[in-house]
Amino acid sequence: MSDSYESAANSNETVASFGQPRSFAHKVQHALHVTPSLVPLMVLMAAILGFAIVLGDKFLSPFAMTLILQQVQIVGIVALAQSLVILTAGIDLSVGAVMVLSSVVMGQFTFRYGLPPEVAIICGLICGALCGLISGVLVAIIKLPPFIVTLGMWQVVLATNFLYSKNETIRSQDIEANAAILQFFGSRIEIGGAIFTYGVIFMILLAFLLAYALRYTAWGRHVYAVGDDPEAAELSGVNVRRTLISVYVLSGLICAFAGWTLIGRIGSVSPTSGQLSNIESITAVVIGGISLFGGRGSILGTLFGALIVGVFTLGLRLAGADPQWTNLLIGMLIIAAVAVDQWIRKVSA
Amino acid sequence: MSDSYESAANSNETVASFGQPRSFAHKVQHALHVTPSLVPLMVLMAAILGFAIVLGDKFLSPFAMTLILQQVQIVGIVALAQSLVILTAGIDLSVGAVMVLSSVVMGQFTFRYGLPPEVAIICGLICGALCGLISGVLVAIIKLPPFIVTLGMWQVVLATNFLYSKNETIRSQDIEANAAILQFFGSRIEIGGAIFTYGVIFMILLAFLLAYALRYTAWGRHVYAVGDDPEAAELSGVNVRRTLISVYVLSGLICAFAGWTLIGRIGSVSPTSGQLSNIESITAVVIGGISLFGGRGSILGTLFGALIVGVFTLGLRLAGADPQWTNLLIGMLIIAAVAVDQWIRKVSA
Amino acid sequence: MEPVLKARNLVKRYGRVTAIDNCDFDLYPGEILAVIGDNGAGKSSLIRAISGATIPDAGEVWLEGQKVAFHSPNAARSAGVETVYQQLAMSPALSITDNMFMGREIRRPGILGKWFRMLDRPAMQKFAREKLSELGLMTIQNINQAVETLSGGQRQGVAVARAAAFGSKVIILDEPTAALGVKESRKVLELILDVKSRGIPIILISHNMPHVFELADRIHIHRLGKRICVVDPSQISMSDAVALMTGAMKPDDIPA
Amino acid sequence: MEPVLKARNLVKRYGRVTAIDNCDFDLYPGEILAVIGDNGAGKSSLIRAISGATIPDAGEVWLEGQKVAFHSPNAARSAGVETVYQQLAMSPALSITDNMFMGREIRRPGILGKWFRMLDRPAMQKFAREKLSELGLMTIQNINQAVETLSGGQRQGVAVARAAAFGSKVIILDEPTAALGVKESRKVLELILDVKSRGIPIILISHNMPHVFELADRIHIHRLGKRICVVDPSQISMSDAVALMTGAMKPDDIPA
Amino acid sequence: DGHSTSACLITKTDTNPFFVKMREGAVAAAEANGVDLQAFAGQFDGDHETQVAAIETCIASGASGILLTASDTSAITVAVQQARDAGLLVIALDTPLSPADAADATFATDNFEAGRLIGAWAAGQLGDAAADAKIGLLNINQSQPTVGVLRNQGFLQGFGIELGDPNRWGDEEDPRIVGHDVSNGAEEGGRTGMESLLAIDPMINVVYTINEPAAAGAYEALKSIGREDDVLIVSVDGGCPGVTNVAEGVIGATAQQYPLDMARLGIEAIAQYAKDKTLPETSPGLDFFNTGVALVTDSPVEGVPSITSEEGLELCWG
Ligand SMILES: Nc1ncnc2c1ncn2[C@@H]1O[C@H](COP(=O)(O)OP(=O)(O)OP(=O)(O)O)[C@@H](O)[C@H]1O
Ligand SMILES: Nc1ncnc2c1ncn2[C@@H]1O[C@H](COP(=O)(O)OP(=O)(O)OP(=O)(O)O)[C@@H](O)[C@H]1O
Ligand SMILES: [Mg+2]
Ligand SMILES: [Mg+2]
Repeated sequence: MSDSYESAANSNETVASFGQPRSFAHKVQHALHVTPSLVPLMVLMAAILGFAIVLGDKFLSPFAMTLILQQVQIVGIVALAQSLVILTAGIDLSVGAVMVLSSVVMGQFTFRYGLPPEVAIICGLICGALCGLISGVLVAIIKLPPFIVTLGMWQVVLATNFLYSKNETIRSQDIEANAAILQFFGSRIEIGGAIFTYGVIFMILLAFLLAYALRYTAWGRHVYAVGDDPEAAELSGVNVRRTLISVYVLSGLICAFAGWTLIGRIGSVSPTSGQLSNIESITAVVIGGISLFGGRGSILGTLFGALIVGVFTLGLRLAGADPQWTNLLIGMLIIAAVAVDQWIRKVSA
Repeated sequence: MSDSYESAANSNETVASFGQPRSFAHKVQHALHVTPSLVPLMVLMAAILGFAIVLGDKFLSPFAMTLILQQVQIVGIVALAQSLVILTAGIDLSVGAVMVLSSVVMGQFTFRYGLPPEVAIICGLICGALCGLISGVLVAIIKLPPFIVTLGMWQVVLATNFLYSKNETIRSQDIEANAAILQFFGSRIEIGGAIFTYGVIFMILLAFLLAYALRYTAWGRHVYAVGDDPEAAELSGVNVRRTLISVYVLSGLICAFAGWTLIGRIGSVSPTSGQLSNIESITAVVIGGISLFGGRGSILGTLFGALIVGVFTLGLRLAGADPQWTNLLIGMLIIAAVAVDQWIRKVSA
Repeated sequence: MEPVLKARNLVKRYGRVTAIDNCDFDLYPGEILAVIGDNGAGKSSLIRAISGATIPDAGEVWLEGQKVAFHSPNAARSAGVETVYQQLAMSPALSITDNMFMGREIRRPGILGKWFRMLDRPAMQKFAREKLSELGLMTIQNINQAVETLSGGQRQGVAVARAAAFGSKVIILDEPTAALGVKESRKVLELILDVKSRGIPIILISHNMPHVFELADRIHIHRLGKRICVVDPSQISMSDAVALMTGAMKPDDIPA
Repeated sequence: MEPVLKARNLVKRYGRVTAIDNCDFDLYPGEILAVIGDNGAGKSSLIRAISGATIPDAGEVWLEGQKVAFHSPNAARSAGVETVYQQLAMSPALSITDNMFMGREIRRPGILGKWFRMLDRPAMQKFAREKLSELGLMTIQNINQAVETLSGGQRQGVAVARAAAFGSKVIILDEPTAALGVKESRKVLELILDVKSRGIPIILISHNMPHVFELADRIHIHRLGKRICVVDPSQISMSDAVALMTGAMKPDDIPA
Repeated sequence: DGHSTSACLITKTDTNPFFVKMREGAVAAAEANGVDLQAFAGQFDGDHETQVAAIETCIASGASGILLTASDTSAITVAVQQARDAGLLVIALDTPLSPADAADATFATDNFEAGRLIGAWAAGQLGDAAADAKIGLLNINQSQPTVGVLRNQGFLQGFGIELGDPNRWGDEEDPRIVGHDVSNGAEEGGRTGMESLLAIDPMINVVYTINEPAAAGAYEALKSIGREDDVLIVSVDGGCPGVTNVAEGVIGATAQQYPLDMARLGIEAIAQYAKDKTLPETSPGLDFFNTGVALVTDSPVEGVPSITSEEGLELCWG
């Protein structure tokens, strides 16, 4: 009997389609919706435009524009690492500490043990990746919450950093004379008044590289899947452990590169750097539109997020705001930027 | 036809039951599983025992034991506020800033405007609740992510605090002479060598009050439901907005009480207090076993979490560990405590 | 006769998808109205729009002749419209009792309830156990078990029991038997008839044609986001109903 | 004949609940084996244990005579055992194509694929579109649509299409038609027969007795965590099968 | 271990080299005087709550005395009083408490004087150009801890600028001030702060920095736009890298402090007190014992006493 009525179902094969063409505004909204990084990009543009109108040439000069890039390069690179972790629904509070420890390893291995700076740099990079590996194993295999793991790692790595470095700074002049390659990322290209350091270029290249990997490789899809729903990802054939560990190791490695870039930026190797990097990088990631619950957002958004903070910081300082007022306004702008973002998403949904 | 076989289903009504009695160990594990706060309690007991064996009387004295309570009281109260927010799958980075601003309002309203201290205290409490209300509205109605909202609020409130207080500390001697009620929570009861301040007692009472409310009132069940799955909660009849706003307002109010307690503890009103409260309170909450993803855990666990950190801090210091080594060890212990917790949960699941 | 629940020209768009496309809807007193349609036809969207779970872009809804606009499921619920959604709307970590009484908890009598707002757990548990027994969900071992430890079918049963227990004007069931076993399905069908005998009208969405034809007084056939016709199950064959809902037959072609 | 998939004495406990209680299981080459049982009988737990989604507390599993112990669904998958789980196992934010190829993506030929590990999106999309068309899931408008925007039935269809496309030794379907409409259910049933005709054995869990009796070569009846008997659908009535699975009849009482 | 006397050292942080060296000095002095030493520190500059907890812990551990560099000079006084009531000798190092007599004794640098010295030196160095100097100031952080305020305001007064409220920076009206920014006392913040100041006015020619790491960061920022040779950078601290930077012309002048002396004197005082309850003396005319501050520069200015970088290197601390 079941066949008698069910067979009726087969008699029609018309393709159902009840979408209809929408207005231009809707198309824009749809574009924003499918390309989430457009939203922070627009906020960034609006911010630049706003400050340009108020401050004029002082702000719109190639010098000031590229200065913003230089000021965000460290946070930008670290925020890229942070993005990867946050995409897997994790969070990495240890990024700043790992960055500093790696830079200290690069410096101390050169100056304390007399290793060739190239070797010391490789040791520093390994050190960063190793820190990431520890976090990754704790998160992926022992299944501890990432917040706690990296909170612990933050304390551990930072303390190690202070104990190992003996709180000693290696001076810029010494580095310049004996191990200039440590300052590699501080080298610069000038075009007109615009100044691009290698660090800035590295940040931008890295952002595009990661955007490519996340979008066009299987690994990238797995990162999103793990962040979206780890159980579903596991059931549908993703090696969740391996994906998570690779993300943390890569994040540690990127932080180590940030440490190298840091030496280029401040000239010296200082164990007290980067203490706010964790919160600043998370800010950039979230302003960039990546969900803290994982699995949603684009890594280019992070770059824009970091730049938004940089534009506001410099813009407000140029407008003569006192640092405390700057903080107050940045706080409000963080909320406002995300509110705008949310609003656009809602309209376009 | 459908009835012909389906009716067979009705012919048997035996109650299926294939659970079987388990061993004593399993019962313990089951108890741990259904009462999640037992796990941090056990970690706490183990820590106390460990230090007692190593340090002897120096640690096990009533003075040292109650000293731990005094040292964790501020973080403990703030962590209770934090717990509420985290149970709704949020996070509150602004707790420390709200606490300090409230205490500054209490102090400055008394000394700058000459209000009666009781009135100033009420103003301070309102100030805290108001900060919570702003966060709550932004989270519940504009639906912004709590991390970003409170990150912004943190900056805004902290900057307001510095601007409004003009970075001035109100001295303890002045408060004692003119507005002793501000130091109310610093009053103490001595029993033997044990010293209990009113602040400590307040912390403990508050913990039990909140535990009651979460477990035995409809509001408490709604808080859990919202944290578990806000959409499901909304569909099954919870007013998600109202619940969320009430949680943030209450959290702000508790932070304001923490601010009042802070005056009792340090004697003076200092705008630089509480800058680490956010991270310390989150640590306590997570060590206490509340899930950062919301909806799971018990608020008494938070109290134990705060005490675990307090015990380790004091114990390690008394054992003569250098501060950086202490940080390092606490970092490892954070991870270890959660690993143990996770392990017990796994075995008992 | 005046419909208990009436909707006109409802529209809901998701981006480029029009999930409800100028849809009309009528539910009459005391009847069981089945809604059938292909996957993705927009049946769930329709009942979400009616019950306040989503707010339609356009259109109007009347409950017992009064125009209503539910802005939350809770509003619909207090107006007596109880819904079991397709994605079940349970808080996994909470117990069965907590879930059943979510949003309408019973407080202790006297001071404890009034001043300390204490819940009356024993009363709630008793009620929950009774309702589950009525549905024959006796394999549930412990009424205080977290919902996440139940099997898919058991959860479905709890949701249906909740709706049946509290619905006063309209009960909406979106595929209530989809995950249920033979025995449990039967119990749900009996429960539906029981509710009907209490005079409460029911909207039943189901893909199970024998069930639909067994229970329904009228069948609302949904296709491409709108109601294409309403048929009487005693006047039409299952094959024709299926043909209508898949578009193989036009409503005009229904043999009189 | 040697079973393709064999399990002996499987045990799985969740706290105080014994979800699988010394269960045995056999699947023979080329057959459709239906598994039926009450809600909560432990059917899903059984196939989760077999397919690596949970690790049983005790017991052994053989695939084509080789002892296996899958520690992850991926391990089972690479051994050719493809499963559609009851809770669908999809990444909501990713597209249909991404979900179908999760864990076995196709890379571009040449340097792009080898060195830059670039995915071959066009090839994957083409394949996905074909498979969905075979299932008649044409209402899906865009193959790059996020899975979260699909209706429940559409998701089910995508999951089944994935399993059918990739399973090489055993395909396990846990209530594949539960959320499906009449038309889509029919498509799935046809697909199951199609897979069977390719010689791949199938395990089908379903509460829909007519479907079970139509398709199954043998029926494994599950009750209280264990297999109580295996019956031949041509030798037993639906009523008896239901009576067995609800415990109203003992296996010994089966009329010969 | 085994010593009868024990003492605590509580510093603002244990990451700033200044306090690290202070601790090393204290450890050495404790060794020499047969005292057990426990070291504590706040988590960041301004963190007085951790310091309160540290004082309580010291009382609990039965120490005879506490050496304290207070993060909040008035907020800490209640805890200090508690320690003194429990019979401990409390000595403020580096930073006097408010009121100063809240501690039993104070061995400190006069931070205002340190600032005044570098301010006067900068003004002298510029000569007539000081009248239209463009000054950028890199402070520690937005919470304005006292030491930062004293150095900043001392510098401005030394330079000849009229102060607003001497308890806070940022309220001066003088047009020569381009702006105040924060550096967190580290290279990274120094560079970012300097860049921001330069963006406001690229022709800044005098830069005050809270400490030498911030000065090194500021120098990098100047170097990146090629102005490192025409800007005067002044700083405070006198750590070895800082003094080396003075010798190499990175920093124009720095005011050197003597943390090792402070620590040594403090430990000796506690040892003495434990022995016979005698309290240490104060410097004549001051309510604390001044451990001294010296201006280190290789281009001395008339009327501002200074030592050379060579002499400075012999006295430097880290
Ligand atoms: N939140 C949403 N966002 C985008 N599209 C949606 C959303 N919810 C539903 N849709 C789309 O609206 C259409 C109707 O979906 P709906 O769930 O109402 O169908 P249904 O008739 O209930 O199907 P089923 O029988 O499978 O449950 C589908 O094409 C679906 O993809
Ligand atoms: N993760 C888990 N934790 C605790 N108990 C569980 C878990 N998974 C399943 N169970 C329990 O194991 C028993 C068997 O569940 P299972 O899902 O296997 O049943 P089923 O036969 O598939 O039922 P249905 O037909 O409703 O899908 C149920 O009593 C269920 O409550
Ligand atoms: Mg539906
Ligand atoms: Mg199942």
